[in-house]
Amino acid sequence: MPNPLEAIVERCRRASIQEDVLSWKRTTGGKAVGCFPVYVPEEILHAGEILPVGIQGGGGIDTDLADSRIQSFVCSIARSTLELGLRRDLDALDGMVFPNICDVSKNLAGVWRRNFPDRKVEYVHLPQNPESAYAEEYLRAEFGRLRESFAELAGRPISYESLRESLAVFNRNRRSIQDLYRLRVEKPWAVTAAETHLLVRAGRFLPKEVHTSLVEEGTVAAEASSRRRRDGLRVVIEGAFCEQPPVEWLETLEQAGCLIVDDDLQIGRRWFDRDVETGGDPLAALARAYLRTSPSASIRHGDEISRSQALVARVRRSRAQGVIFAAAKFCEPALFDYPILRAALEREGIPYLTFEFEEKMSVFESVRSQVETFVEASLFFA
Amino acid sequence: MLVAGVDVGSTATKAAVVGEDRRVLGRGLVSTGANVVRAAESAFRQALEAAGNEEWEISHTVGTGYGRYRVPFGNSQVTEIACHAKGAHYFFPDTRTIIDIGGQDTKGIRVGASGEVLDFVMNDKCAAGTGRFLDAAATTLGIGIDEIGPLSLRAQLQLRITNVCAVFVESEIMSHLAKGRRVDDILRGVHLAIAGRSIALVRRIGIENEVTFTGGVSRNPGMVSAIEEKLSTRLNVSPDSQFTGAIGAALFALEKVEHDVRAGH
Amino acid sequence: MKHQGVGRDLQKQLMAGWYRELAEGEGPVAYLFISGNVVELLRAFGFRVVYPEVNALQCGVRKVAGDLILKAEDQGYSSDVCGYVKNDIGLVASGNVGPFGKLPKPDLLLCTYSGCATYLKWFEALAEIYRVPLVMLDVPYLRAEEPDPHAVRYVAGQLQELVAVCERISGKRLSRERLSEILDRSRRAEDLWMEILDSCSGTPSPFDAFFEAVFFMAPIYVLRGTEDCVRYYESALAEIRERLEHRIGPVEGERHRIVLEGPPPWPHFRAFWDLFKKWGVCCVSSTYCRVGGIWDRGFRHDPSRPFESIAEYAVRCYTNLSLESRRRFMREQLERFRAEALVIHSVKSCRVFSVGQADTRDYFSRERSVPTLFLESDLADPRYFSEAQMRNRIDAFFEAQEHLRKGVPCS
Amino acid sequence: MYVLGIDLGSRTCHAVIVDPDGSVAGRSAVPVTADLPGTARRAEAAVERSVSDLYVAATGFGRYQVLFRDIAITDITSHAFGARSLFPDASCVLDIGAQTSRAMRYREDGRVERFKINDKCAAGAGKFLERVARAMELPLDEIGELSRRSKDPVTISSICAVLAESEIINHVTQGRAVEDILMGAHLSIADRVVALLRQVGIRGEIALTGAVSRNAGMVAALERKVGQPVRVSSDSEYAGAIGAALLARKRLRMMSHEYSS
Repeated sequence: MPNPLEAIVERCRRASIQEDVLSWKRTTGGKAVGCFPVYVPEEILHAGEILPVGIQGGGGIDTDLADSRIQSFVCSIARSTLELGLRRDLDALDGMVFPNICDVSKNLAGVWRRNFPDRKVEYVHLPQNPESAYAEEYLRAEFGRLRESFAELAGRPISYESLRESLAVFNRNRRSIQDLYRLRVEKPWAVTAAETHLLVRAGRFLPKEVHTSLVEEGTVAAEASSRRRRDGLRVVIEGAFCEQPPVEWLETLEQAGCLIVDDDLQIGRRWFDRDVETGGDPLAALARAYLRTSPSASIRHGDEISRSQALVARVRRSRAQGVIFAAAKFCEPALFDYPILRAALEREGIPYLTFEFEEKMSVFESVRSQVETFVEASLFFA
Repeated sequence: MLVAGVDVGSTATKAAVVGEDRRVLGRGLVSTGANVVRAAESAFRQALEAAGNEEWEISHTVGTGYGRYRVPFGNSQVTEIACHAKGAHYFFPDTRTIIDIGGQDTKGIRVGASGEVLDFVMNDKCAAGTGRFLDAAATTLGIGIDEIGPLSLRAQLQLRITNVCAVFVESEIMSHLAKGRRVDDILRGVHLAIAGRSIALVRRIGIENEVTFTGGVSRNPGMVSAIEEKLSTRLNVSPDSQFTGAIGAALFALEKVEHDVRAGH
Repeated sequence: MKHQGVGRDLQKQLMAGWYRELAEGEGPVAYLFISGNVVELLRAFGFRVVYPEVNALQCGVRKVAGDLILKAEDQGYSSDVCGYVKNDIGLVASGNVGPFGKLPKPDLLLCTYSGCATYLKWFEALAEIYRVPLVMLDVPYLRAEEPDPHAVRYVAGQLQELVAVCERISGKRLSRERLSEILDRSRRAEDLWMEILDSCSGTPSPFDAFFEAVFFMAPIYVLRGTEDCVRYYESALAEIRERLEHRIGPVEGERHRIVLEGPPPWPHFRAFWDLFKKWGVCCVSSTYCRVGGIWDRGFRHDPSRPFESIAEYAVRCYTNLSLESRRRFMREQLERFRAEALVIHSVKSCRVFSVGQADTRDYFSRERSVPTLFLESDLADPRYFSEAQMRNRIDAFFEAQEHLRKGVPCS
Repeated sequence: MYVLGIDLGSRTCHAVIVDPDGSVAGRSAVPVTADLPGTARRAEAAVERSVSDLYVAATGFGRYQVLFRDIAITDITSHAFGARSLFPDASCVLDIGAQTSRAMRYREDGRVERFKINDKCAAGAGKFLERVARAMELPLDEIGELSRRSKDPVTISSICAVLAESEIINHVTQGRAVEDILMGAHLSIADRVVALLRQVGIRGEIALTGAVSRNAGMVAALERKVGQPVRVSSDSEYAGAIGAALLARKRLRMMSHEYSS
C-alpha cells in the first residue's frame, strides 16, 4: 500500500496559484494578495478574508518578457515573478505586498505599480532597528496602515476580533511546521528535505486551515512510516531564506549522501519561534512578535546574538556534522553574510560546502560530485 | 561618381560600392582575421573589382563596425548602428525595427520613416546569447556552423536550453546527449534560447513591424524561424543582409557627397 | 581666467586636509554613509567622520579598486555583490591605508538606512572586524511623495536615542547652541551649492552637473556644517559667475544638453567623460549629485528645527525615493534645464539605483518621447567597463541626435 | 592486493596499477570516445600488469561509466590524494581542465579541507587556451613555450572567456607581439584560477595536475601570479588515477582492520 505521506506530498507538489488560488476565489468570491518573501504580516490579510498567497518565483520558466525590464545581475525570483505578472499569470492576485528585505524588493514595488496600475501594491517597511524604543509604536502604526489598506481592498472593515482569530490560526500553522522540523532532527530519513519543502511550500497557495491539517497529517504519517533508517552526513542548509532552490537540487543533495536535518528554506512560513499573544491589541502583539521573536535571518538586523552565533547554535541543536551554504545567485543579503558565517564555522571546526543556485538550474552533475566529495572527506578519513 | 562603405566586424569585413543612382555595384567579403587594415583593403578591393573600378574613382568612403577607425582610406566614420538602420531601410523602406545578431554583439534598433535611428539597445558586457553561443554549440556537437541552422529545422519536440552562456552550453548539451536527446531537437532549443534572449533585449525599445533581421547570424535559417516563432511575425531578411552595414555606410558616403555639393564645396 | 579651476583645486586641498585631520586629529571617530547622513549631529559632539563610500570612490579614481576588490573576493565575497563594499573590505585587509593615507579605526559605526539595504550588510561586516557599536538609524523608504507621520516620528525618536549614544562615546553633553551653529553653516553652504547647480540653466551651461559636480559636491556631503565648507562654495560660486560672465562652459562649444541618472564608473571616469566631450555634451543636471540629499525642492537644514530638519534630510534623499518620485524628479530636471536627452548609467553594484531603470527608460523614451541612452557598467569594479562597447553606444546615440538635426551624421 | 585506478575524464582516460606496497606498477592513457564504458575497458587493457585480480577504483566525470568498478570516487578527493603522493611538500592542488578548474587544499593525511570549483563566468580555462591557439593559428602544445619569450604581456581585463577572446583578437589587430598576447592569455587564466586558490587559502607548496600541467607557459604564468613555485611532475596527468587507487587501498585496509578487530 502507498505510504500516506507520499500521497500528501504529491497533493502539496501540485499546489499552485493557477489551481488552488483560482478555485478558492471561485468558491469564496474572496480576494487574493501576493506576498513577496521573506516575511509579510499575512494575518492581517487573513483577518480581512483575503487569501494571502506566497510568491514563489517561476520555477525556471523562460523570462523573455522580464529580461527586458530586469538587468542580468538580478536574482531569479524578482525576474520570474515579474515574468509571471507580465504573462498575466498572476491575474488571480488582486494585489501585491513587497517588504524591505533588500534593494531589489524595495524597487520592485515601484516596478509593479507602473506595470500593473489596476492592482493594489503595498510596500511594508519592517524595522531594522528593533532596539529602538520607538520601533514598536512605528510598526504598530505600519500594520495599522496595512489593516486599513486591506480593509479597503476587502470592502469590509477588519475587526480586532477577527485579527485575534487569525493570529490563532497562524500560530497553529507555524506550530505544525515546527513539529515537522523537530521530527526531521530525530528521524531525517522518515521525511526528506524535499518532502518537507513541498509540504511547507503548499502553505503559500492553500488556505492556512487546509494547509495546517495537511502538515499535521503528513507529520503523523512520517512518524508512523516504516522507512529504513538511512545513514548519511547530517547537514544544515543556510542561505535559502527567500528564493527557493529547485526541488531537484535538494534531492541531489540527499541522493549524494546528505541528511538535511535543518534548513532556512521557506523560513517566512515559520517566522516566529513561539505563539503570538492572542489577547489585547492584536496589531501591537504582532509588532512585538516581529521585534522580539523573529528568527535570525540575513534580511533582518538587530538580534541579541550575532548571525554566526545563531548558525553555530542551529548546527549544535540539530547535531549536524556540516553546513551547506545555498545562496540564490545575485542574492546580496545571503552573499554578504557568507564570508562572516564561513569564518565562524572555521573557528568552530565545522565543515561546510558552498553553492549558488538559480531557478533555471537544469544540470546538477557538478552539485552531485561536490556533495560526494564533501561526504567522502569523512568516509575515507574517519 | 562612386562611393563606398567598409564594415569591419569582429569576424568578417564587408565592403560595398554604390553609384549615384544608389545602386549597389560591387560587394567584398573577407574574414577579418589578424590584420584589420589588410582585411579592410582586400574587402574594399574585392568590391571595386566587382564594380569594375579603380580606387581613385571613389569620391567618399565611410568606415563602420568595430574597426571603423582603422580603415586607412576611410574619409569618415559612422557607427554600425546608424549604418544598419540606413542599410535595412534601403532594402525594406517600411521596416521600423531591426534585430542584428553578430559574433559578440546583439543589437536592436528602432528606425524612423527615413531610416534614421530613433532608439537602440545592445547586449550588456556578457556575450551570452550572441552568435558566439551558436559557434560553441556547433563545436560541442562537432557540426559545421552552417549546418546547425538547417538541422535545427528538423526538430520534432520542444527542448529547453536554459543556459545561454557560451562557456556552459557544452555541459548542458552534453547532459541532453547523455539523456539520449536528438541532435536536431537540441539545436532547435539552442536557437530558441538565443531568439528569446535577443527578443528580450530588443523589447526594451519596443518591437514594431516590419522587423528586419541583419548581421552574420541572419543567414542562419534556424535562427530566422526561431525568432519568427517567438515573435509570431514574419522577418525581412535580405539576401544581402550580411552587407547591410557596408551598404548603409556607402549610402551615408553618398549623402555626405551630395550635402557637400549642395553646400558648394 | 583667474577663477578657472579654483573650485577644483580648493576642493582637492580641503579633501586632503580632511584626510590629514582623520589621520592626525583628535576626538572620537565615527564611520558614516553619505546618503541622508546626519553629520551635523556627530559634529556637535566633535566626532571625526569617515565615509567608507568616499574612500571607495577615491580608490576607484586612483585605479587601485581592482586589486582591493580581488582581496575581498579572496575572503569569500561573491563577484556579484557591491564593489564599494568589497573595495572597503579589501582596504581594511590592507591595513586601512589608501591612496589618501591612513584611516583611523572607528569608535562608532552609524548606519543610515536611507541609502540602501546594502549599507546595512556593509556595516555589519565592519562591526565584525572592529567590534565597536553599530547604531542603526532606520529610515523607512518613501512609499509615496510624502513620508508617513509615523515614519517621521520613528526617525526623530531614533535621533534622540542617537544623542545618548554620542554623549556616552564622546563623553560630551549635546550643546544645542553648537548644533544650531552647525546647522546654520549647513544651510548657508546648501544655498550656495543650489545656486551653483541652478547656474546650469544658462546657455552654455557654465558647469557640468555630473562630471564636474561629482568633485564640487564632495564638501557638501563630507564637510557640511563647517566654515570651510561655506567658504569653499563661496569661491566656487564666484568661479561659476566668472564663467557665466565670459560664457565659458565645461566643453568647447556646447552641442547637447543631457540629464544623467546613476553613479559614474569611477575607475574609468576620465575615459567616460571624454566619450561625451567628443560630442560637445554638457550634463546640465544629474541624480548622482543629489545622492546625499535633495535641496531642489526647497529643503534646507534649519537651526530652528534641528532634529526635524535632520530627520527630513535623511528621509528625502534621492536613493530613499520611490521610483515614481525619482522619475518625477528627472522630468522636472529635464524641463527646468532644457535638456534634450536622458542618459542612464546602470551599474551592477548598486541595485537601489539600477532595479527599475529599464522602466524609467521605457517611461521617458516611449511615454514622454525623450531620447534615452541606456549604458551598463559599474561604479567600482573595473572589470565591468568595456571602452569599445561604451564608445559604440555613445557615438551611435549622439550620431542619431546630430542626424535628426542636420541630416548628415558623418563625424 | 593490487588496485587499478582509472580516471575517465572528458578528453583522456588515464589508468594506473598500484601494487600492495602502494607504488605505481603500470600506466596507460587512451583518448576518450563517445563509448565511455568501452574507453574505460581499453584503458584497463592498455596497462601492463602481472596480476589479473584487481580492485577497481573509478574517478573523473565518467566514473559511473566504468562498469567494472568496485568503488567510485570524485575527482577532487582523488586528485588531492594523488597530489599528496606525488608532491610530499604540497598541500594545495590546482587542476585546470578543459571546462572546469578546481583548487583544493588538503590536510597532511590527504583529507580535502576546502575546495573551490570554477563554475562562473571565469570558467573554461582549458577550452579558452584551445581557442586562443586556433585564433593565433598555432598548435596548442606550442603556445606555452612561445609565451615564455614575452617581455611585455598584454592585459586582458574581461572575466568572460568569450569576451576575453575578442580582446585577444583586438590585440592581434593592433599588431601586438604574438608572445605578449599568448602570455597575456595565460596570465588572464592564471588570474582566475589563482583566485580559486586564494579562496581555499594557500598553504605550503602548490601542485598543478591535469593536462595543462604540460604547458610551461601556464606554469610560468601561475608562478608569477601566486609568487611561489608551482610543482609539476611527469605523472601530473595521472594524479587522479593514482589518488583513486591509493584511496581504494586505504579504504580496503580500513575495512580489513574493522573486520579483524
